[in-house]
Amino acid sequence: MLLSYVVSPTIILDVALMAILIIVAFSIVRMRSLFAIVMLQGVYSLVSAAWFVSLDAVDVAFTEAAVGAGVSTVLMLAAMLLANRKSDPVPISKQIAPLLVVLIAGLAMFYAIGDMPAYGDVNSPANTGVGMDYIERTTKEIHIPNVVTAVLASYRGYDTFGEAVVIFSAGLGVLLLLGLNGNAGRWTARPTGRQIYPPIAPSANSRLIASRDNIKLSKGSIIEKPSSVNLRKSKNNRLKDKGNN
Amino acid sequence: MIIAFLSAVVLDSNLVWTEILQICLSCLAIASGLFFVLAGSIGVLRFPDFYTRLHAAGMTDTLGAELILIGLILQSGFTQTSLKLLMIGFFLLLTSPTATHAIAHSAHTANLKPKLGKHSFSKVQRDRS
Amino acid sequence: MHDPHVILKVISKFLVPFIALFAFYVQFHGDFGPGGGFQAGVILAAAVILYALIFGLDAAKKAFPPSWIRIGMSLGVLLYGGTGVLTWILGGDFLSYGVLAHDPTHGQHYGIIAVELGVLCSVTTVMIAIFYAFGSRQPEVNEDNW
Amino acid sequence: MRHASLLTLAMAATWLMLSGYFIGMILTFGFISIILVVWMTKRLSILDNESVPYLNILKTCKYYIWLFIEIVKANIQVVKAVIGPNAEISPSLIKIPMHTDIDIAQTMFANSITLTPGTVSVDVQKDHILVHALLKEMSKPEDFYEMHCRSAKAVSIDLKDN
Repeated sequence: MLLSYVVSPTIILDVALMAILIIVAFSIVRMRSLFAIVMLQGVYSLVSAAWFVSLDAVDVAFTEAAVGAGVSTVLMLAAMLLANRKSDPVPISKQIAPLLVVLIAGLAMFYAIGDMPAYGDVNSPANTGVGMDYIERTTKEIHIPNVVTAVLASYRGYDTFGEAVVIFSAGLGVLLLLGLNGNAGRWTARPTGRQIYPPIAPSANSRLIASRDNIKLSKGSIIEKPSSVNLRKSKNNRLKDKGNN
Repeated sequence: MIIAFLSAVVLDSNLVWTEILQICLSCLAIASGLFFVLAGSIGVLRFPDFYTRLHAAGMTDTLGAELILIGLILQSGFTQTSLKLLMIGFFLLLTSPTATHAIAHSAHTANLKPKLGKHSFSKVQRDRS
Repeated sequence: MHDPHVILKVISKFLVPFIALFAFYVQFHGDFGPGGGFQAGVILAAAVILYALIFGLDAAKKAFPPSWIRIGMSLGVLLYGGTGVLTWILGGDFLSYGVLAHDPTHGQHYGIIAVELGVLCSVTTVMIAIFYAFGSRQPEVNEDNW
Repeated sequence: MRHASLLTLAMAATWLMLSGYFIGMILTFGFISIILVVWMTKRLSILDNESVPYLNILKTCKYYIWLFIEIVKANIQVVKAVIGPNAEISPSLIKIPMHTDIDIAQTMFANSITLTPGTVSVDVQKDHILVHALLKEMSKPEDFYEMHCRSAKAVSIDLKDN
């Protein structure tokens, strides 16, 4: 009985996927290159989407695959272009406090495992409480096959409204900080050590660039600080980057 | 998979021969697809530089994934699911070479020089050690 | 000058309509299978973002100008909240869709569709907005470098 | 207009294939979404011969069947190179001449080269493709001429004589 439970193919698949998740998580923590971290986060999302599928949570898996592996990777890449490509190593003295927090939280979770119902327990809250009620009433009241949609949009309509508002306010926050056209406020960024000045940042305002023909901006050129020393230095940096790649 | 195959063919005695053929063919397709995926992963580990590894990774994309999809199509028979799987296969044929090309192209424009000339793996391993 | 990104352009031109159609399929089949406003919105935004990545941000902004994005963001939430207010006016509780039609099950149906449309609108535009906001900021990568 | 109607047809076929529900409500939604997709394509100004290559669909299918056999053949070679007992590779960069300057034919050809294992198209230029080949015996430019002809025929484009 126990043996058949242990070697059932789904359990093997679950354990394998969890192992991959843990390995990816550790390599994300140990990476220093931000580009690789963004890519690994995409991998993490995709693997966890596969894991959700094997847990029969298809809706969650779909969301994870679309949001986590799809769009958020692109958004992270777009955000990464504004920052340095490599993170600085953190000194060990600064790592102790986070380690303590993580250890305590992990121990608390292990302590809480004792109160968890067994996997697939009939008497667990998920199988006796309001969930069963929804499953029974959806067929009678709403007549749609997918209970998840019924719960999301109708029974838990307030929550989903809150989620929509959260997404709206997230967008609003980004717009307030950055602006849709990238020309809100004075702004400087240092991607790989180069500095870009707001009024002539390449895509900040194309009309402005067009009016400054005497500076001769070719499309997509990066504006350097006008001192020659700095210019040469950044050129060297770029060459070095190429060599490293 | 072998267990599933055996249990499907041997235990279920009232199968029509077309169904047996269907199961056999789909198992064969999936197994060979898995073989190509495995060969591709070994290639990624063994090959010496970026471009050659790209070849190995591309192999898992094309033939490995396509054969697995063909196996799944055979298994589901003539249904809507197999139509959807066919669409996935078609889009895979379009997108995976595009992605491979994009990666190779960006490596080329970033001045990554490929290793040319002959390579035998024994020599590569000796170099590493 | 020959365009070095011929393949990317041709393939993405071919794929964008399919991605958008798949997004709508996910949206309208949320009642029958996995899917719904959130996923559909993200996929629809992915179609626009793919276009912007290949053809440049300016082309995407010309097709879907930022002012539309700004309107769409608030329109989505407004549609969701408006459904709730409508049920109020018709004599029900906030977001109890049963009053939207004579038959309460039909009312539930209409309500769910309206609400999911609101979510689709809001999620799509917010994703595009975030991409526009970050993308406009980036120092443009040299044409030959990607 | 021709492009829009072709795209509408293709989208309708895709919708029916995906959906499989023939209820009035879903079909109405499908109609609305197809119109939205066509409008969006028009709006993004990508509604041209390349996004709507559906007139040659039979030829293209035939070509892909031929290509699949080629892929299988090449794959066996590459697998031998990967896990053979005395595995040896000889990577090389070659230029393959191209006799067309129409985007879709170039794409078709370059993608076919990439799909065939052992060769990856690295850079597409005006009159040639730079190809990275894994094995020496795969890297003869004249071997690719047949693939070039067939891929051009699959999208109904004649090659320039050279």
